[in-house]
Amino acid sequence: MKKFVNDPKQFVPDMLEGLALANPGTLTYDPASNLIMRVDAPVPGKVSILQGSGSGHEPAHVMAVGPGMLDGACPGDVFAAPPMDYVLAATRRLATEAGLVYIVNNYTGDRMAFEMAQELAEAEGIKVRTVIVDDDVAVDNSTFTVGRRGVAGNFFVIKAMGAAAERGADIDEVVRVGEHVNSVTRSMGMALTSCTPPAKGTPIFELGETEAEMGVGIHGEPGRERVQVRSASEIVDDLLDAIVSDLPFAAGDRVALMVNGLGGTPISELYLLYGLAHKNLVGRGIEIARNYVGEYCTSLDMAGASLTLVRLDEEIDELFGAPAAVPIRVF
Amino acid sequence: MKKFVNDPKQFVPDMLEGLALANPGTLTYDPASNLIMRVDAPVPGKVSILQGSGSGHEPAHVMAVGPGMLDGACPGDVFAAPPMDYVLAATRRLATEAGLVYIVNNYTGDRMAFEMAQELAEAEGIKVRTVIVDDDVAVDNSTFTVGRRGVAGNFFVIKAMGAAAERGADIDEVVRVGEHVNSVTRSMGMALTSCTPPAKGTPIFELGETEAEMGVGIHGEPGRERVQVRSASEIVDDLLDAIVSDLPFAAGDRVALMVNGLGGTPISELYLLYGLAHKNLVGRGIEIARNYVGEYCTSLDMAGASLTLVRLDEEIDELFGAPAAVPIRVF
Amino acid sequence: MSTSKAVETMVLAISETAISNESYFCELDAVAGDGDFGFSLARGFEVVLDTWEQLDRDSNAAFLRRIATIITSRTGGTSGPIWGTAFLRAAGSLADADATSGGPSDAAAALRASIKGIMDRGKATVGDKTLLDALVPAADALERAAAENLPLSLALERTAQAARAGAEATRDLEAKRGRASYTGARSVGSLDPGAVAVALMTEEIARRLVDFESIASASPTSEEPT
Amino acid sequence: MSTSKAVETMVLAISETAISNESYFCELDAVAGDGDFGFSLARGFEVVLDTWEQLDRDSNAAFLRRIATIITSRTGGTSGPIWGTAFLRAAGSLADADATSGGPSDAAAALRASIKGIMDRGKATVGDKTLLDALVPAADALERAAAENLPLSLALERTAQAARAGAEATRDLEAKRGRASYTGARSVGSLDPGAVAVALMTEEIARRLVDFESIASASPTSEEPT
Ligand SMILES: Nc1ncnc2c1ncn2[C@@H]1O[C@H](COP(=O)(O)OP(=O)(O)O)[C@@H](O)[C@H]1O
Ligand SMILES: Nc1ncnc2c1ncn2[C@@H]1O[C@H](COP(=O)(O)OP(=O)(O)O)[C@@H](O)[C@H]1O
Ligand SMILES: [Mg+2]
Ligand SMILES: [Mg+2]
Ligand SMILES: [Mg+2]
Ligand SMILES: [Mg+2]
Repeated sequence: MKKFVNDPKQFVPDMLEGLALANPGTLTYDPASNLIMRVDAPVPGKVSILQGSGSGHEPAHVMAVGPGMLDGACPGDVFAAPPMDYVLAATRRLATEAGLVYIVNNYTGDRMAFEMAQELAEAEGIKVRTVIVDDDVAVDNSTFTVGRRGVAGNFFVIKAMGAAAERGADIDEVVRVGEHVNSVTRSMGMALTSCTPPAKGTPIFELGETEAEMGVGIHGEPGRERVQVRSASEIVDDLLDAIVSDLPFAAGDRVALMVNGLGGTPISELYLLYGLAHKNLVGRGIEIARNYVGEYCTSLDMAGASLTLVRLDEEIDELFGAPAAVPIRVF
Repeated sequence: MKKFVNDPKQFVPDMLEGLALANPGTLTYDPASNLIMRVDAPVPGKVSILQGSGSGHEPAHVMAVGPGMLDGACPGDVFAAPPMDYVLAATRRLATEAGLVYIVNNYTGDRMAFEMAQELAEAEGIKVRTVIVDDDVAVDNSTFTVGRRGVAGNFFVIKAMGAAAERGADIDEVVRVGEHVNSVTRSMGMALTSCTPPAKGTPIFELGETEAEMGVGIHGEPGRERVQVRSASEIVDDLLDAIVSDLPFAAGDRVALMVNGLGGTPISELYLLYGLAHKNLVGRGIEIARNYVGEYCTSLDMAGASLTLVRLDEEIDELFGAPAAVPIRVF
Repeated sequence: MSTSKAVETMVLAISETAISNESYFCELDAVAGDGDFGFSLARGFEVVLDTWEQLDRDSNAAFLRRIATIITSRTGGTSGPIWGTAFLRAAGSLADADATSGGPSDAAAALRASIKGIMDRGKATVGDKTLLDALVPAADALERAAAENLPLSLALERTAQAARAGAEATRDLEAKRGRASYTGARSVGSLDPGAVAVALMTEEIARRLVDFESIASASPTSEEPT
Repeated sequence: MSTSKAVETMVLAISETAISNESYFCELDAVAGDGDFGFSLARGFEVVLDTWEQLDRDSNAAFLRRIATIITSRTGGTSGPIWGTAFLRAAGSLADADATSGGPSDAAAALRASIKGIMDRGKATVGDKTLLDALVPAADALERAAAENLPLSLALERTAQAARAGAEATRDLEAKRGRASYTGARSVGSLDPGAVAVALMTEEIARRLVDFESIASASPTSEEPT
């Protein structure tokens, strides 16, 4: 295994400690429940927003904590939903009288941990609501009973809910905004390589020198099909065909387009993909009003990328444009 | 080769086109000389700043173009200094009556291209000056006649010069600032894997499953020594020993600390490294007044990282804090 | 009242099986899942072992409730809630049961309660390629053995055999729950890691309890098992 | 005045050698450098070939000046300035020379001028493990052949042999210039890619000009060379 790591079991706490040390003025870290939170949270009167998820998707979600975004994130170990206790402890710490909303990617483990915590928190009189994110078109919603996965589109749900909460929306409104954004967000990813969890030490799956996995999950779960490596244009076309036809997106739509790197793909390639996706969508008569190129939701060191489209309306566009700040910054 | 690419020979133009399409309001792209420039460049009365370098180091330097940073960047192909003609064309396009400064990383090819262009531009009456960046302590300055390499510390030279130019400093002052920052900036990197240029299609060098290259160059040039993979703590300690003893940095110094990813290392590992470096420096009595964690100067898809320290004084600290904007952004 | 040696031995067998198979379980999960099953399980059960001496031993039910709390607090992923719930429901069942009997029927009732908890929590059913595909046949076998009045050791042997058979049979199933379900038909041909864990654990329990007569026993009938 | 067939043949030999060895030259550069030498060279010389019909043919000097411009505009890295300067200085030398002679001594003078240009530009000297380590012995051999009044074909053969020997000898040198110098002693044992390119090009030139009597020749003395 080629990784920067000391004790693989301590990978997540060590990473979180570094994150906290790098952001002393803006983040607070509670090692007992892997909790990274805004230094000023809970903000009195504001609906708080908490995300859990497994680790290994950084910057999602511990690096999406900040004003106009999450109030806190309490990740589990790499690719494992947080233990229920972490969620409950974070809930107690972050809840305000306005309430607390969980943003949960649609995976069995995450849903169960957050459901259990919600039950217990509500029993303590805390007002809790949950928004489920399930933007991944790679997994057919009807065939598989667990439903679609939540992937990089999560960022947009956080952004809109964070903006709404920041400007004082009540808990129903924050939940409505989140569900609305999720309902118009679609993603699909593909992998050129597998990824290696620090504790496992070997790749999660094997891809041959000329193979790629279309529709890969963000935990290294196999995707729709294994294909031969193809040109960047063909990859972009395949991903967009699946995404556009799913909602469906149509000529005249204004969209946000995200090109998300999965961790091992350099930004140069992401911009190359952006150019191709941009031209593909313009060719369909779809207008790209906002774009996002970089790493938003990764799978450790996986080489690969996902595309996400959000259909914009005036409300969403305005929320996406609202000010926000996170630890990920250049300066 | 596992990469997002169409025609490998067109990798750089395709990437630049994507970058331009993603930033229509802020960047202009001239394909004839691989030139990415501020949409408002040349800014009348302001000293312009141009960087060349090979491609493959993104976000350096095409994604470091913007207000308070570079006015333009005209990279060559992957790992190849730009042809002299690109530099000359960019010079003509960007120069103002206040003059133009080249920031050149200290490599033979880059220096020659910029020297030739400067000669020709000066013959045309354009005021040109050059600042050489050579922050890499891995290569001993005295033993090798070509001198030290310029690596990730480049970002800080750009930042300070960009800030000075933006506030109206004249060309002598902009050059002085750049040389001053370079003189107090030291870096060293190490690789866990090689990198694969799109046109070459195979890794530049081979590293065994348990090997790492200390002091690696940003073009995949071999480094100081090949070692067995070690813990993150040992790696950080080795890099900081070399960096701190070089300037040297001393107890009581205030510094900027950069943990730079080389392209294939996830941000989680970079924050883990940050935590270790932070604690190491605090242990030496060095105060980390500013920190930078992410990808600033990469080697394509290389897994690895570099550390950079800048000794801050009031002037540098203030320039680092000045507002600036580049295409690399979250929102 | 206090814990019985038999219940402690069972928990020890489960914990040690989880820890000694950490890599194996990760490998199994990597085939169609995300490769963390062994890691998640081991993180919880290693706390069980680390705090073994300090665990609440007022009763078997209190003891199992404490195990459930440790799993819930330390184990992430799907396994945390699933296994936490299983131990919690087993505790409830034993608290209700006539603690003086402790024969196969009490064990069967506890297992059945765990299964119901897992189903409530995870919405999976038999045939979905989860640990239920080992647990349910195991509970069936244990109940049959209780009905036949078999001694505990033999009952546990039957249970382990049924769990193993159930685990092996997951190879032919298409996953309908959990991360493996995303691969659809491609999940056919691989073993479900949760079911394999159950098989290994019940086998280990059968081995270690071979000399016990009742799960309420304070000690084995003959020598200490090796 | 116009270009000579001989000079066009030489440029063609150099260009085609650069292009057909693109991967090989990259591999050589990857050993101690950054693996782009073949790519950089090929990108310039492919423009030479693509625009071959339209090139300025007023004189050998004008022709070579045009080649220099193409290299400077299309080739990046160290090679752009180095090879661009080399063609530019050769052009200058031929412009000065008595264009009617065109014997080995004119060729030697042009090569010497190129070498001086490369040294001015890159500050390297013989023994630094660069293409100079093939070029300088080649120029020496060519000058000796000119002094001995050898025919062009034989002179070029000697030149190629000297270049090859020089290139092979770079294996024992430690790089003092260029990216390979960063590796210090570790660069010993590998061939310098620039020197190998010079060897292959001079060999190809010798092969193709075997029937020419002068570099000013409009056509080979006998048949068209194959
Ligand atoms: N809905 C469910 N109900 C019961 N068990 C489940 C369910 N989903 C998955 N499992 C079991 O959990 C195991 C995987 O556990 P784990 O790796 O912790 O989950 P994940 O990584 O998917 O969150 C599977 O092998 C299966 O036996
Ligand atoms: N200072 C120099 N002077 C002359 N030739 C040089 C010099 N440095 C390097 N070279 C030659 O250039 C070759 C490498 O070219 P190239 O790969 O384009 O350079 P780089 O990638 O280092 O910019 C070397 O093999 C060597 O022959
Ligand atoms: Mg998991
Ligand atoms: Mg190069
Ligand atoms: Mg799993
Ligand atoms: Mg090179």
